[in-house]
Amino acid sequence: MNKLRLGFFKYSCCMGCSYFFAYVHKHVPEVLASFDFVFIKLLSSKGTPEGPFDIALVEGAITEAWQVDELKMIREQSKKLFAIGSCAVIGGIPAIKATTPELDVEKRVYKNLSSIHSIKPHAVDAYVKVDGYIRGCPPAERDLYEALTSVLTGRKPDFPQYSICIECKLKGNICVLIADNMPCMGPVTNAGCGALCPSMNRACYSCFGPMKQANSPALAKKFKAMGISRDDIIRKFTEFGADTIEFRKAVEMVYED
Amino acid sequence: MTGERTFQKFKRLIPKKAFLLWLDSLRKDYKLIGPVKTGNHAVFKEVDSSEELFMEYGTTMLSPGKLFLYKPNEELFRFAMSGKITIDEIAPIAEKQIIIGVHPCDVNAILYLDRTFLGTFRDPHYEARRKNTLIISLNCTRVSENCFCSSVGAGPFLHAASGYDMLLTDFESEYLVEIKSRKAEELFGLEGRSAGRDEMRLKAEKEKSMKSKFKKAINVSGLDNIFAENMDHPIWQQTAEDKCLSCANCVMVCPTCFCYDLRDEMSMDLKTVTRYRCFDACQDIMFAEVHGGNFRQRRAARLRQFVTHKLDQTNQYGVFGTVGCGRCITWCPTGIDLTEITREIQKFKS
Amino acid sequence: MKIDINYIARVEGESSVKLEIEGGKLKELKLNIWEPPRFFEGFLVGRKFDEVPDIVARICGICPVSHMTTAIRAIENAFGLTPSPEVKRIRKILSLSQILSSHLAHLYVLALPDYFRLNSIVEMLPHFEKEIKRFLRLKEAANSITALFGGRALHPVSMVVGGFTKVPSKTDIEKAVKELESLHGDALETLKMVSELKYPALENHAEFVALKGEGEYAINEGAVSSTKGLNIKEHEYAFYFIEDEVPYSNAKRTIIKDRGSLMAGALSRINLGFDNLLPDAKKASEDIGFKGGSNPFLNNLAQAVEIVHALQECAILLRGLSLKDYFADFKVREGAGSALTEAPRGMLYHHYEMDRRGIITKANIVTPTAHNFLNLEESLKKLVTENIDKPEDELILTCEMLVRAYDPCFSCSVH
Amino acid sequence: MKNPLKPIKAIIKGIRPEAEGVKTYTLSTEFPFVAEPGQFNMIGYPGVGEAPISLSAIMQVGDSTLRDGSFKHTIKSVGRVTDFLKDFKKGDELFFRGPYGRGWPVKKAEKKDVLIVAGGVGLAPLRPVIQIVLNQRESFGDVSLIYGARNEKNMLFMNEFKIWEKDISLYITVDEVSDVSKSPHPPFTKGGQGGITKEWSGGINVGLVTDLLDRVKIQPERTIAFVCGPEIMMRFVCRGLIMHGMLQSSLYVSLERRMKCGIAQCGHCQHSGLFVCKDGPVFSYKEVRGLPDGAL
Ligand SMILES: Cc1cc2nc3c(=O)[nH]c(=O)nc-3n(C[C@H](O)[C@H](O)[C@H](O)COP(=O)(O)OP(=O)(O)OC[C@H]3O[C@@H](n4cnc5c(N)ncnc54)[C@H](O)[C@@H]3O)c2cc1C
Ligand code: SF4
Ligand code: SF4
Ligand code: SF4
Repeated sequence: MNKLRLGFFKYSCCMGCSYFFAYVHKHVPEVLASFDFVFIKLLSSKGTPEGPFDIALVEGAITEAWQVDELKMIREQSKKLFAIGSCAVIGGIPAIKATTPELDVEKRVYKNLSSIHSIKPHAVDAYVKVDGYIRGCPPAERDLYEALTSVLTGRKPDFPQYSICIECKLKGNICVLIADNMPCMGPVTNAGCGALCPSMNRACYSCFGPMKQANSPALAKKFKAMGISRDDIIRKFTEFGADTIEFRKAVEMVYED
Repeated sequence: MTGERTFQKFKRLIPKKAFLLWLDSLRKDYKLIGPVKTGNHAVFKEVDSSEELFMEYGTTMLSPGKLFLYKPNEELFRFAMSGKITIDEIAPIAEKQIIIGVHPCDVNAILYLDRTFLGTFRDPHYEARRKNTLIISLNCTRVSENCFCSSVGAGPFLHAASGYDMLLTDFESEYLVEIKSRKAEELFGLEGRSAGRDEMRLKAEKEKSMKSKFKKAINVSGLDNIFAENMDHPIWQQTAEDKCLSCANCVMVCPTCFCYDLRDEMSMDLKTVTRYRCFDACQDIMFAEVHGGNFRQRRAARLRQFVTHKLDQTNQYGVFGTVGCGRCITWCPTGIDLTEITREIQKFKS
Repeated sequence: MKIDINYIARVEGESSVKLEIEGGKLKELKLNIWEPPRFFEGFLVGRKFDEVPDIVARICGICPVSHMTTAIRAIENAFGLTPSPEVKRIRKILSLSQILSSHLAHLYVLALPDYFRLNSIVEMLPHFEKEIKRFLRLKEAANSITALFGGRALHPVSMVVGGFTKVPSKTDIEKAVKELESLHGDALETLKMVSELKYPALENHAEFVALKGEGEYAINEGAVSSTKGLNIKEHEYAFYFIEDEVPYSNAKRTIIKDRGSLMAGALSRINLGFDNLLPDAKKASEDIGFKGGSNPFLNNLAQAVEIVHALQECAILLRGLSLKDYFADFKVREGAGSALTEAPRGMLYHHYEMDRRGIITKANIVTPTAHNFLNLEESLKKLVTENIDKPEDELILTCEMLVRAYDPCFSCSVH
Repeated sequence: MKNPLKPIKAIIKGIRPEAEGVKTYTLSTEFPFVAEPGQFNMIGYPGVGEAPISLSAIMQVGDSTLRDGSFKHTIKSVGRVTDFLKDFKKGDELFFRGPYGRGWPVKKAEKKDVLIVAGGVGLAPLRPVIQIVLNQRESFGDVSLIYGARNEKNMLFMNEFKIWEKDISLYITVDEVSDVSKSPHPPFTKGGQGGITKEWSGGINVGLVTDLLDRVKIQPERTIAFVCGPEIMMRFVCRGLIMHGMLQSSLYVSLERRMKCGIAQCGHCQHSGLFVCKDGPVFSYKEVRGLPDGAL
């Protein structure tokens, strides 16, 4: 079989997805046998970002204008483009910046802003069509393999779209929201991590971002009833989901309240 | 379950200690599963000795039936993909097991699961485990906050004629042990005292006093066609938008919810595909999606499916889908309560 | 002649080196860290203390544990909370496991290919199967230690202000210890392999700075010490270290007040803490004739020695765990706190000011690569000057090798 | 004990492009495959999953349209499984299990007039009914087919219309007129009703299926109707037929729901307590009319 051409692109992020990808854990030989790493900066010098690519993986939020241009070029060059990791999928942590006046945020960091050219942080699909989302921070291992094998076999990838709660119950964890009164984001968060936080005795902080059509205002109401302050509720929905419609609904509701 | 010769359904009083010792003596042939205390909760799990059991538990989050008979996750087939594809059918593993302390609602829930998995098409995995499992039920001694089993005839004392092996009733220092299957009759060697009319009267009194303790109830006789006639009652939309998170906790903890998904997972070398089965939930937005539409796109429709499947839709199996364990109420993050929804609709009618 | 090294691969994050040679002399050299800023210090303001560890973890995908530990310790300092010895032990285990992962990745994947004139580990695979298998074994073990306590190897979830939300079972720890002990030979082989590489010669007169502990190889706490006699407490850091903006770079750079550039990282730690290494690591190091040095390329060697040490110390600490007192309650109060730890790439500083509800009012983070920035630039200048006659290709490669030897993390440095 | 979910291997004997995005696959397996009209198989491939697909031609008990025991599926590519199938070639392996479900009550229709109404891919599950009618023409009264598709590019089995019309009356309609020259089924000539005529005599109308109901002479008391298509179309057809005096109980519809198992376990296809896979997919209109979460 001809190897498929793979490109891995990093924008504004911690590069954890590349790092994670570089060790596709137990599958290094298989991945190398099936893919040509045409471009992946963390692993290889002398790569070319020009393509064409059979599969492009994009990590990081888009926070500078040149990234948009390059991203569009990559999209044109790629048969399949997957957003990998919460920054690329939902804007992730970098999107917190946009919850307050951005210039203030920038001024807190740099005295001289003349060489800083940041634009409002967004997920990758704000600019280009995305063929699939490998969610999570770090991304779910299973979803990464699903993306890779789907491209290899020419089928549509299948990613979970339900709540963390389902995974949590499948694991048999006693619910931390109900039993321990912890403000768990699991009910509105997309599955994929295997309900890691509740399994470690803590509330989910939604590092996988909102699930499709999450009813975040209803959860915000529940948090309020639990005695959680308005600001704390807003923070819950803006840690990873600041750039998502689903979580903005909760924030708006709390503001209007 | 299968054609059994008639056996003797005897009733005896056995000191609790002796009973538990007998249980331990079975451990060489059986896995012993029962309620165990963890923190403020009880969970059903395998124990090494009857001493770990916590028989006074109120209710567990997950039911024994959906942990040890119908498994949350089960590998069914493995496909070898190189060259001509071959299918390897995973043989049912059915270690012999005893589940002790199963409350009446959960026994009824198992009987409900039987209708799905031992119907026209029998699931070999479920069937094998069911055959190899001894179910020892325990009549309830405590009514938890959200229990309403007495309203739907599923508790607090068990009245099902068959489908389980033994029934215990707490008689302070003793158990009233009732033998309900041939398997149990053969295994049970303890003599104890034979229980007579007095004991049965005492049992009936206990049941009566238990029944008076329920805080939650539902009027099933008033249900009739009420759901079908009130499909668009505002309560659905209102509850769905205000409260329902579509998180599916209700479905996951429900001991009678049987829905599943079949999933394929391909190994990275593309040489093997594993097909497995795992619980699915009608609250998941993808659950009823087809090309060109989604039959339950609206959250209200999904919520209504759950509630009506439990309280209406009895045409399916001829019994209620709920056993009144109250789990979906307890573990719903926003406390959505199907008995309240029902009351609301009944109010509307009258 | 102008040389633009725009594509510095096999490092974490984005940077480029621009240099100009005129008349056989280096006229100008700039290290431009153009990694896009994400403004962590800006948007942390207004967030609550309990979110901080989870947020700052995302500064770096390679050393999240360091950022979390440092932030947690800074906040605990502000609250006046002293963690139990058990908490300290677990934190050190996590830090060591992350140092292991990071060093292994750096040595095998990022640095090694250069020494064989190859572009990537993918190209190495056919010739170095044994080495790569060894790498994967070690890496898997290191990751699984982090995951054992943290829930997952990257961005662990159990680390919170006050300690840990959950600890693993005795049996799982037992298994992990056995696994680590079985890998001692692999660690020694790694050191041997790294010691046989040919490093370019380069003198570096920087001040080597690292935390120094009493009788232990300092990772999460210690006095800030240097090869030029610095010896201060962690809360005094801000008086001695100055961070400044550079017009051509998104990363800031740090110097020691009135003294200039510094070097942090594995080589600094070895230079300052060699005597605190575990006997086996010390002996292995002495056997290859390495006790530290000033050539930045030796950072590779220092990392290999730390691998031997960290693997063993992890096992020792694991054995000593009681699995009790892994969380302490605390009172939120207004105040400021800072902390320093040794991240894989060197000294990491976090500083927070909070109001009475624990809302961050000011945040400052100085990463190892910011500490090394100026020194790296200076070393590059020296390297180019000393190798000015080399063919351009060779010169570029040597420069890249030097950048990689520092194991910089540009994502961290900008954050 | 054999697991009822275990797939059976089949070989693709032939593939015929049917319409835009629709192909008919002729499959055969080790044993002669027998089913009832209206039943379906779960068609799948390891790693991709399974999807319920009706049989569009079968060997039936007592009668054989396909004497060798092979069977056909006419599949439109719309999702994971169906998209994957579109690149298959003759000779490839594929998996199925079945047949499942309750099909069309063809026996009940004997000696009666039969009205078949189909929309889009909905003609596929009705094709076996047409086959029976053609094979045992004398057993039935008047038989009419009303068939509508978005445009003629989406129309199935056009090559067979000429044969069908010898025995049954055809009423064909499209929602819109599309570019004739790009049609997969030349030759078309311009003219005739709705601007198009074709090889068979009736012509293609432009409009909805329901518009054609008036054109068929329906004798309500001796007619049985089989309807398959999008649910909303079936709703209007059934209501229209009731207006023509037909009884709810002589109208039959075939429902589509998501299915994972096909054997009344996975729950996906539940429709107010009915399992569409087991109690259906063919229901009498009376059984499913007005149920929640449906369009009927
Ligand atoms: C009894 C019966 C008989 C049938 N007979 C036929 C027949 O003869 N011929 C025929 O062509 N069809 C038939 N169908 C319809 C067919 O079963 C469906 O089209 C089929 O299930 C599609 O399966 P799939 O895996 O290809 O699509 P799926 O991948 O399941 O997709 C179905 C729909 O859901 C959407 N979807 C799925 N997954 C996602 C996701 N992750 N995110 C967003 N959207 C998603 C898709 O876009 C698509 O619209 C029949 C159905 C039934 C119930
Ligand atoms: S439980 Fe929530 S925060 Fe924790 S790992 Fe999963 S998605 Fe992320
Ligand atoms: S548990 Fe409650 S909130 Fe969640 S889906 Fe069920 S009813 Fe809705
Ligand atoms: S349809 Fe919903 S309520 Fe009914 S069994 Fe399935 S998941 Fe449970």
